Amino acid sequence: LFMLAVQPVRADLLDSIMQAKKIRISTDLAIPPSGMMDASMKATGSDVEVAQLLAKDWGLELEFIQTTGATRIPNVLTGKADIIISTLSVTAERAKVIDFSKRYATLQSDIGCLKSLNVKDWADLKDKTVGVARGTTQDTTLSNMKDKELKIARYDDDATEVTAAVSGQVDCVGTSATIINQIGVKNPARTFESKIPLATFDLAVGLKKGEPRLMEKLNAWIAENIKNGKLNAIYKKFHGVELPTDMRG
Amino acid sequence: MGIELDFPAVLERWPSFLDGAILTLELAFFATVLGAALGTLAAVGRRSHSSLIARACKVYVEAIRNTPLLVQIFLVYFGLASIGLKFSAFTVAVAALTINVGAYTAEIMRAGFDAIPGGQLEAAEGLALSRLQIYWHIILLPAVERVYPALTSQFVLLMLASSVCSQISAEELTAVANYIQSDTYRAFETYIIIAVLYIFLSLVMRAGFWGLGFVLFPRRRRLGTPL
Amino acid sequence: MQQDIPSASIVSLRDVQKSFGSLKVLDGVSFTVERGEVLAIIGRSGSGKSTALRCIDRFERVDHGEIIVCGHRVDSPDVNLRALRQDVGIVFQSYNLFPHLTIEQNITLAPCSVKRMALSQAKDLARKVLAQVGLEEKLHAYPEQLSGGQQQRAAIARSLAMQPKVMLFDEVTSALDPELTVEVQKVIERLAADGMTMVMVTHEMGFAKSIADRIVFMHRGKVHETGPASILTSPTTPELAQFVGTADLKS
Amino acid sequence: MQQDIPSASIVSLRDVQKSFGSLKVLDGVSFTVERGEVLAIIGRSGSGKSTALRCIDRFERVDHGEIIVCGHRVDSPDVNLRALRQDVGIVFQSYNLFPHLTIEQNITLAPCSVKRMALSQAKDLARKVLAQVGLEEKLHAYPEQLSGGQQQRAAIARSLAMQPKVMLFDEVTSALDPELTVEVQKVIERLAADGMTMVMVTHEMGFAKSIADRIVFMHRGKVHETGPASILTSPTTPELAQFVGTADLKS
Amino acid sequence: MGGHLNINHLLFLGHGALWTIGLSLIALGGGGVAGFVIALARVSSLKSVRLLSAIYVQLIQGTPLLVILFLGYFGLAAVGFQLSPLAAAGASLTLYVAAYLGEIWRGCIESVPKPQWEAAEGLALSRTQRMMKVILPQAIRIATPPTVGFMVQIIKNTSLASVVGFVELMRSGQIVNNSLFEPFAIYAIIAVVYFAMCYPISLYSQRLERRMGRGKFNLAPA
Ligand SMILES: Nc1ncnc2c1ncn2[C@@H]1O[C@H](COP(=O)(O)OP(=O)(O)OP(=O)(O)O)[C@@H](O)[C@H]1O
Ligand SMILES: Nc1ncnc2c1ncn2[C@@H]1O[C@H](COP(=O)(O)OP(=O)(O)OP(=O)(O)O)[C@@H](O)[C@H]1O
Ligand SMILES: [Mg+2]
Ligand SMILES: [Mg+2]
Repeated sequence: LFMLAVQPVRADLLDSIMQAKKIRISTDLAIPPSGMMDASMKATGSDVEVAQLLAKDWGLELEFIQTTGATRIPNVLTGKADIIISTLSVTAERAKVIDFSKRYATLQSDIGCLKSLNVKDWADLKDKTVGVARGTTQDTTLSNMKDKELKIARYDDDATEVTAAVSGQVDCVGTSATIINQIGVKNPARTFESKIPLATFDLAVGLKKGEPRLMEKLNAWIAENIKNGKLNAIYKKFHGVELPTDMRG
Repeated sequence: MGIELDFPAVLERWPSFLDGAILTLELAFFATVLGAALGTLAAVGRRSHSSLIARACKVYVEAIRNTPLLVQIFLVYFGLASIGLKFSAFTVAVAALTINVGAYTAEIMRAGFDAIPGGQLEAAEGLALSRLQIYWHIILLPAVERVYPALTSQFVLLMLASSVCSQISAEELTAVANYIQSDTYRAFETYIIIAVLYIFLSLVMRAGFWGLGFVLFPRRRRLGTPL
Repeated sequence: MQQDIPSASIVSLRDVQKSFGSLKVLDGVSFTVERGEVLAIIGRSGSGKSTALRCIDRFERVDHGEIIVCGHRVDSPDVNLRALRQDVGIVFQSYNLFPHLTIEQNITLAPCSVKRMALSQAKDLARKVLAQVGLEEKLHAYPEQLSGGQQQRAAIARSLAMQPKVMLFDEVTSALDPELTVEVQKVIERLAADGMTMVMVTHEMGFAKSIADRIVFMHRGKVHETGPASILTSPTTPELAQFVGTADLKS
Repeated sequence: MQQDIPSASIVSLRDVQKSFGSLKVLDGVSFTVERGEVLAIIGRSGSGKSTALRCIDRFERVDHGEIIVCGHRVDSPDVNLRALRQDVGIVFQSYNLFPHLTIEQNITLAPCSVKRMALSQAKDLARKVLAQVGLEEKLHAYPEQLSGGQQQRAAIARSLAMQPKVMLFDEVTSALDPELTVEVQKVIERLAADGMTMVMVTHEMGFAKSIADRIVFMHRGKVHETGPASILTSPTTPELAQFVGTADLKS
Repeated sequence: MGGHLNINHLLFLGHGALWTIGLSLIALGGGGVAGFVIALARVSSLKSVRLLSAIYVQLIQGTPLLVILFLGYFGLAAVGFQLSPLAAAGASLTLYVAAYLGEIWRGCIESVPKPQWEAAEGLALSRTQRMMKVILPQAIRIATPPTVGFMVQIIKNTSLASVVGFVELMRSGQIVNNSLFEPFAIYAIIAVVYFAMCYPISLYSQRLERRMGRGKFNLAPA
């Protein structure tokens, strides 16, 4: 095995955050409705509010490290950000590289298609093209369904995928229900609806491996805000649906 | 603890990298062939006696050369779909790359045309060659020979630039890399690997163009003038 | 587009006028060239020699006057240019061989493309005309591999391959050094001996004297004096006398 | 790096050989130039004249043989090039003035940079050498504002400003028309009269005859005949006879 | 999300455009200096220096800028150099631009006619003197049009700096689009803004080229 270890030499991350009185959170602000800009170009979205809540509870100043899908992880690995709150779904493969906190939300994904399209089950999707955001867990899940004979069109992010659906490049998408509904809002002539449930993923806060104290504090904070219902409220505000019952506080 | 690079974890996906590299080469190949043709036409068009054609060609060249490829790709991809034309991502990618490299080719070819001495044209006219024959034998072929190095560099740049086609769901090398790195979260390994692959691809392309030039330009070969 | 004009001359200019912008370069030029004749045009730099020659092959359009070449009305707007140029061969000071083609390809290009001659036949022809100018062994060389004199001879061979009825030469030796000049002059002398009709602009008085049947001396866009080669030794106008004087002085 | 070699000659070549690839351009060339002597090298194009001259100033390295110039062992790999070139001035056919500098700057550049001369002193020097070539009034002109002959004279002045012990000229007039040629020749004649040691490659037989103390006739990379200027009128080898003959024929 | 294009969006785009200009200037400044060194190295009399610089140019020209930026920002951080996004983007763009400008300028230096080099040599000027006083002043004139032309490429390529977190023009367009989903309108605006930045430069470079084409040195005698 070819391994290259690069110097650690850093104080405990939690201490340095508290000392700086500032937390740097890696968030992609171009993936609505988790991270986006409102009409006055202020950051908003469910992940943004979660991050804001966390900073407030811990009494820290908040700095968003703007990132793209591809650079969310390198940002924390190289210490340019402290944690990631940016629709990270938990998989075993990814857990080899970074640590995940307990889940703070879940993501229900469906296959959504043009309303007029007659799709009831997987068989109807044969030879249809499904748009997904590249490398997301939806993408991985669909890619592994080799027997289903789907065609997958991968876009760099959800927004491009939605744009493709709005403009008519694809008639089916694999993404969250919120986004599926959004397509019809942008173009009433092309209203999409959820047709087949895909999977439910856990979303968690990502951090560098080997920071047990920070992890502990994060998990405690998540447990508390699940119990008091704040995380559920944020989720509902942006996604229009509630979290699973055991997470509603 | 620091960062550990684990190349085998990423390299085990070599079939995907290979597919991506092949698609990148295919994109580059088709866009090069079609773009060379389009660019040559545009360069000829700029010398047209009809000022309408000449101006249209100029607008095309300037509009493309002064805007980023990514914007052009989005406009073609979403624009075509908005008016109800649906093509595969590959088709759209080739079309957008062709339009892009065509403009650069046109500009390079124009310089080649301009460098043909006037005396050559008069000599050809004096031999009773037709306009078309003059264009082919006396203008086009020598111009291509003259600007061949610039053209080949442009086509290698095109291959590198084709990485933005990942944005419209073409599964070329960068798309594959993005998929693998978000699946494994091993970004460094992935990016280092595709850097090496791109360097390799550009060397392959240069070698290919060198060989092509060797066949196409017997004079260079005979006189040992480097391409 | 051979036209029915009763004229024994192969080339005839009548009152030809031509201006570039406000500069009158040809101001009523008239002369004729008969079959088999060698005409030398001499004159100071800027007197309009090249322009007159270029008008004959329609590289310039005249403003006024009549030019008939091998029966083609060259002054008419609808002269068939390609037919004209099959009858006229022209060679310039700068040889203008096509650099990307071998000498053989340079020569066969026009016969194959214009006359639709078979390649094998054109290659035979190439060998023949190259022999005429003494360059058989350079068939497969590229122009840049040849000396200036050789390039100029190859350019002459290229023109000959179209079997023109008249050849025009514009200072074909003036870019060459003395030895090479002699080389090319010999080739032209041989063509003259073979009966080719020729019009040549030249600065070499000795050569003009030895080869030309007739001399046209141009001065300020006009034919100032014309006559047999002997006018060079006994000029009748002071301008020609002066011109011949300085030309001698140079050499 | 003046070395202790017992030789009165300023330039001496002994059995110099030089090839470009498989082409042997110099095939055992020997000659010497004494102080104050003017040597003219003549010969056909390609006979190796320029190459011989360029070897003297070490623009080409010889394959074999010995070259000593003002005491510098030019053939040795570790000759001090800059010292050599301070002793030798060279002027080419293409004048090679620096187009971005005025004539004055062209001339003062080397004395200031190489000899660390004060600018004011260098400017005086520039005026002096320009006077030598009759160009005082062009001090502040740019090269492109000068005629060919003037440019060539300025190039000579630029070399003179380094106060060389020997001057090399390579066909310095062959790009000029007759009038300008005379201009430049006069400048060189004056230098000769002032006792400058000179080696010149030239095509102008008349000039060589009138100015050279000794003639070297090169043929196929060898010194074929050498002697005083009179050998031009009574050559002993048939090659020189033929060369002089054709050279006469041209003019 | 949703809504219509409003003044805030346009301000946001304008802010992105400013970053595009800033990054371009940094890239040009850094790349210019480094490119100059590369150009000199490419014509060095030392074979090893020539070889090393040639390898450098080949490597950079064979790698997409996106990858260079990524490795420059995160790669350097991974081995212990924490650079701000600005410094990292500046460094990466500098490396990239240097390779291309170095190559362009090498061509210009070599296109100064050989006799000029020899004339300078014949005057006993040292190598540095020849370069600084004779060759470079002439090469600079030859180099101006292609250098100005290359600036257009720099401007367009700064769009890739989004990978290190820069919200420049292209990225700000994506962000706006991702909340509005009006791709055609927004990318058309982006195209126009890029065109407005690049076209004047292209035009200027073409004019310079034409002026040079007419040849010579249009120097008014001082
Ligand atoms: N295309 C042109 N446009 C403008 N002026 C021209 C053009 N061609 C020639 N002239 C001018 O016409 C005049 C005559 O030119 P021409 O070339 O016929 O002279 P020439 O007798 O051949 O001289 P030379 O012996 O120098 O070749 C010159 O003053 C020249 O500058
Ligand atoms: N750098 C070079 N590389 C290869 N061949 C060369 C080079 N320089 C000169 N030659 C060849 O060497 C031969 C002699 O050249 P040289 O320039 O010395 O001749 P010359 O006597 O000066 O001729 P001319 O009178 O034409 O100037 C020629 O055949 C020439 O082609
Ligand atoms: Mg003329
Ligand atoms: Mg020579």
